[in-house]
Amino acid sequence: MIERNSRRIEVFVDQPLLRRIRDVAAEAGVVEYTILPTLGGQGERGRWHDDQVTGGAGSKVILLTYVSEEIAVKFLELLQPLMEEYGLFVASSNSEITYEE
Amino acid sequence: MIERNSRRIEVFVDQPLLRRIRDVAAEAGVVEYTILPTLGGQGERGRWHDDQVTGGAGSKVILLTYVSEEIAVKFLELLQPLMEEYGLFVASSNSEITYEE
Amino acid sequence: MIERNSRRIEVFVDQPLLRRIRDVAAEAGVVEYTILPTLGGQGERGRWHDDQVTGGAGSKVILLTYVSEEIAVKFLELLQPLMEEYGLFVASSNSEITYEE
Amino acid sequence: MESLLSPVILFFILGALAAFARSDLSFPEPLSKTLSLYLMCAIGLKGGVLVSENGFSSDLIAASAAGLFLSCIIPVGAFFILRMFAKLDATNAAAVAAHYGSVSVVTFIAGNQILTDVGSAPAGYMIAVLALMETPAIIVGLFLARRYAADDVQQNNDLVRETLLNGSVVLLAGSFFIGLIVGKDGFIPISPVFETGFTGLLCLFLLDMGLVAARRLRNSRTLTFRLVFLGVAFPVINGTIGCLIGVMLGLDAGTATALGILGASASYIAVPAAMRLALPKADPGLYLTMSLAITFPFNIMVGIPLYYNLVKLVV
Amino acid sequence: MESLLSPVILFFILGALAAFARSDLSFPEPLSKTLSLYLMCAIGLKGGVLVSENGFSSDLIAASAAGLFLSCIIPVGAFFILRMFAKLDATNAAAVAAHYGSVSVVTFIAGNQILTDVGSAPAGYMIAVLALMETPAIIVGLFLARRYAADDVQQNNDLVRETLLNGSVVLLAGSFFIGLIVGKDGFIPISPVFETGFTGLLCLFLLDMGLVAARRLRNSRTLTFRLVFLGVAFPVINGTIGCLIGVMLGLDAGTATALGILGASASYIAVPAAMRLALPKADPGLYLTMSLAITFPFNIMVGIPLYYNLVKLVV
Amino acid sequence: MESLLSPVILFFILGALAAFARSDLSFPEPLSKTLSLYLMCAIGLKGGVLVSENGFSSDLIAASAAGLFLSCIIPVGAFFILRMFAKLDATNAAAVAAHYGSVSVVTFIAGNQILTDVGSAPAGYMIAVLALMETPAIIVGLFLARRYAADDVQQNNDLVRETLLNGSVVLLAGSFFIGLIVGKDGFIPISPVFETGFTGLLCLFLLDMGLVAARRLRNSRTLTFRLVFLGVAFPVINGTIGCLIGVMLGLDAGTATALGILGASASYIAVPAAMRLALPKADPGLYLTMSLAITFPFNIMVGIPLYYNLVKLVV
Ligand SMILES: Nc1ncnc2c1ncn2[C@@H]1O[C@H](COP(=O)(O)O)[C@@H](O)[C@H]1O
Ligand SMILES: Nc1ncnc2c1ncn2[C@@H]1O[C@H](COP(=O)(O)O)[C@@H](O)[C@H]1O
Ligand SMILES: Nc1ncnc2c1ncn2[C@@H]1O[C@H](COP(=O)(O)O)[C@@H](O)[C@H]1O
Ligand code: NA
Ligand code: NA
Ligand code: NA
Repeated sequence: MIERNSRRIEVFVDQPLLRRIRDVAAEAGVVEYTILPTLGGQGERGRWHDDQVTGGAGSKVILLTYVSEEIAVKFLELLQPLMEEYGLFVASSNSEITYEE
Repeated sequence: MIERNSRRIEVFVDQPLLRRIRDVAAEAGVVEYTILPTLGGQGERGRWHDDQVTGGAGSKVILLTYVSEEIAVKFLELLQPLMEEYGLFVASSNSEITYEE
Repeated sequence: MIERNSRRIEVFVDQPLLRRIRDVAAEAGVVEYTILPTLGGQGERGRWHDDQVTGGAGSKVILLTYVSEEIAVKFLELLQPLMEEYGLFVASSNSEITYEE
Repeated sequence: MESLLSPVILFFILGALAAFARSDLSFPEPLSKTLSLYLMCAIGLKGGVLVSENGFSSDLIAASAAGLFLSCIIPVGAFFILRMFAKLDATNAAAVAAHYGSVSVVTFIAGNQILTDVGSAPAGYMIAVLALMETPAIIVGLFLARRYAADDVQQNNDLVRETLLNGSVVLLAGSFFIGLIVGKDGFIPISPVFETGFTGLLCLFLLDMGLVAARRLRNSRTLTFRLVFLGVAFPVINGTIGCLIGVMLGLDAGTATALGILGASASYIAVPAAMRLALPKADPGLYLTMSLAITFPFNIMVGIPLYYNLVKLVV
Repeated sequence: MESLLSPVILFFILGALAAFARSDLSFPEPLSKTLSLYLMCAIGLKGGVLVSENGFSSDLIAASAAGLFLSCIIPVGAFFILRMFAKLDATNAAAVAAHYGSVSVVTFIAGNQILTDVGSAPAGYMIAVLALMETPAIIVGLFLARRYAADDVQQNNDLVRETLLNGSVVLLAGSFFIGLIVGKDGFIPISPVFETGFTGLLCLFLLDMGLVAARRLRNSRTLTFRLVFLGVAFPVINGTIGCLIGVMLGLDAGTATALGILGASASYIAVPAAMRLALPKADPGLYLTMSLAITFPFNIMVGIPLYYNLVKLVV
Repeated sequence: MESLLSPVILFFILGALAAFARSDLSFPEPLSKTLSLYLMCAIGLKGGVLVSENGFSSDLIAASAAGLFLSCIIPVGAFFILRMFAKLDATNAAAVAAHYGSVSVVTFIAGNQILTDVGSAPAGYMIAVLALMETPAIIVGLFLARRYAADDVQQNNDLVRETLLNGSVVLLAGSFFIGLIVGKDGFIPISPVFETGFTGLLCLFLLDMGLVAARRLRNSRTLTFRLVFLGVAFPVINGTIGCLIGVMLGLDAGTATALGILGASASYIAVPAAMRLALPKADPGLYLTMSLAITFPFNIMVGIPLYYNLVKLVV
């Protein structure tokens, strides 16, 4: 069993903007990720509830990825100019991923 | 790019009780959070499966929030009296959130 | 308020194989876990999107569990032979869970 | 017992068998909720339209009074039996008791279907009685808990409001009023969805209920033999009382049976959600399993024909 | 105003009341999306079948030209009013303006229903006009943003493609073509789902819309009095213009009213998604609330009968 | 090839075009699963009702035997072709082969629809044959894997049970039995949902299948030219064999074609789930793409009319 240190990054993004984030991720070398659903939430811009009648404009998803420290830095840097514009919320933490020997 | 240390808190709560947890969160100064869905699980009180025929009484959601250490302590303290009564499961970990400069 | 250190383990697994992972978890002494949904993702084996027309064969769920260090080691060890075969993705990190006094 | 061979019941049995055999058959949760919302809309509309046609009668008032009486008295009886016979603590006893005082919309619908099939369709106003009986038992249950397990009750003033505004209560009552307003003519354009499709969609819902009930039974950890016994005894007792009151009030056979069914049925939508809020220490595994996995199947498969035959015997 | 008593509108009101009273009634999101997809398919098919029967007429071309004209001119007017009267910055003004230039499929459907009920069914080709009017306003909105808030526009070449291929646009146009190809006979086997069930499912969707609109209004933080005022003034102005153009073109009363409704309605599906992509700095809380929580209810409950009476007055 | 212009096929094409054009049109997953459950219920009921009317005939037994024979023999042939021609390893070859031995419920439904339209409705018992053919190929596939890639097979005793209790198998067979029990009269009250609505809902499902198939094709990484070739060659060969056997058994044209369609179709529900469990090392991207994104569209758009014309030629 091999354990490798990695960064766990969560990007909270509006559904229609996910494509853009995927492009940025690809550019940063993030090739593995998983998309998670959300039900609602609250932030500076008020409380929201995923209603799915507005073509996704009012729905958020989470792009979750485990990447090396190096790629993490690159990804966060590339995300930076979009953070405010897209209203992204981005969090990261340390984590270990496990491989078969 | 500014990185700020923060606590990542997950509260696993039955759907009808979410309102109460939201009130507690507001009291503790938690103003930003996201609600995540679950499909099922297992715990001391047995295995469950989200079936949605019981008005949500048998469904759990996760309230996920990233907050400062200070607010985290307050939130966990306020949650404490409810933990056993509501059958909450609460976990927290260290994390960094990223801001535009 | 008691805080106990624990390991947060996420196992990304194809829906039909979840039963097997649950068996392995039980064997390792994991008695509490929650199953989370996903919407899609990308990995070595390409991009996927949960479509639910294929009896779940193309859908992933996440088994999320908070366990003691000891059980974590056992669980990861038991998962190891299945990792490649089942195409699992497994990540773990440090975390604290909170109990009422 | 020909009713056991109706598609509605057969789909319920199919679901239960699939779950007991550990098949991986399952309904997506949003579908369960959709069917549940649909059935409440449809039955509410139907009741409203029927009452708009037949007007408010003295029978309506008598049946409503009887329904309210039942939903207040049943929890009290159930509470003490649960305390003494099943040895539940006061909080859990109050929570379970509230479920039996309230009603199950789908049990009522299935009963309505079966009674209509045998030519004894209940009066339309029974749907108003159904709506009336959803919440009072919750108040009684809370009163019992406050009286006998004072420190366990949430001191939350929003509680009554939240209970009265429970989604299922609002939808049932709201659809009833819409039916009342639009009447038979206004209902015509929407009847293909809310009337013609009703039985078929009820089949799908009961297939899901079979799955859910059987899975819940299999995974239950807190069920004792005495609780299972009460899960059958309560509907029989309450159903009998309901039927007899109905007959005494001079209601026709179908309507009296419907009152029996309301008495016999236990809530599994509005009350569990309210109890989770008001009595969070009560174990949902307990009340949901009793109401959904024991009493519901019993009523669907045995109770309804039983109550009807009882009424026939007495009338 | 008898239309207020149709089940469709009553369900909308029920949903809104439930949300204002803070009931926990809610629709599972996949159901909302399903109903939305269904309505677009059904209306698209209907339009295609109608046009396949009646052929392409000069009226179709006139109405299409008028629709395109409206969807290009409305955003320009709205933009400057939003800038000056409501003091919005250029990006937000452009985003909101684009919504009013585009159309709301469900408002059109509700109008169609009401007009058909009063015996003035609009011509089938108006559904083609509806499809035509979905996207041009987006282009105009982006042009305005580029002109007055240059640095805020995403420099992404995929944008027009993504907008034209928005799911709702593709589904509406695609179903229209399928209706055109299969014609009346080919439509028969699928009409139980897409025609007979239409009004009933529309009720369910409007119940959900009532919930969503009222919740959005309650949680809104950015709404000023002036914006609320414009959320009512825009549909009145644009609806009047649309009706008058329709009458001038010699369209029948129903069809002219339909053109007014298209002018008056504001998009809440295709345009929000496009604006989120193209003008991410614009506040979705702003444009969604105006279009969904103010203009939509206004049109459904007041606007549609208003425009129709206006046309009747003029004709 | 008039069938290409039926709404069912046109919606499939619309879905595929939308996905190829990278439209963001998508169905909520629970809707896909709901439609899939619905179609299985509906076709199962239909088969049961038809058999309850016509009784068990010797044709039923002959066709069942032929179906079982096909579902055992096809995977063996496919396995060696996949090994030798497409150079797949034994595990992947066995997994793919099992898919072609089993059947696709929706392909059968579409075929049934088309054959009924041209006046050659297959016999009702073919739905029993469909149910019978779902699982044997899985056993054969596992046998092949065990024989030629021994260490790759999961040594799990639950496997056969899990396969036989796969949700889709249980639902299809269960609905068939319910149809058998309730018969024509019992089916009447639920026919608005399970019969009248069938074609319309099939359209929606095929719209989704078009999206899913085309997206899968676009994202596929493992597809070689030889595999694509086999994805077309397999249905043609197996369909031809099925049709010829059907004709030899003296079945009528529609029924013989249906047997051909069952032979030609490849599973994409029960078998993928079973293979993921039993042969986890096999690549789901491979078998799902071949069955869902190549063979399914081929059968729907080209295969079905082809097999029918073949039978017509021979009879
Ligand atoms: N600190 C946080 N923790 C969890 N979720 C957050 C946090 N901040 C923002 N979010 C999510 O991101 C959404 C948008 O945030 P905002 O831009 O602040 O309105 C919120 O509604 C939440 O769903
Ligand atoms: N250690 C844990 N890890 C993950 N989920 C948990 C854990 N403990 C509890 N849960 C979740 O919380 C639910 C209630 O837990 P319990 O009160 O122990 O039955 C469980 O069914 C799980 O879904
Ligand atoms: N590093 C990662 N971060 C997040 N999700 C991952 C990661 N690696 C794999 N996954 C998920 O697991 C799936 C299968 O991975 P793979 O076997 O590499 O194709 C991917 O499609 C992702 O959904
Ligand atoms: Na009762
Ligand atoms: Na407009
Ligand atoms: Na086959």
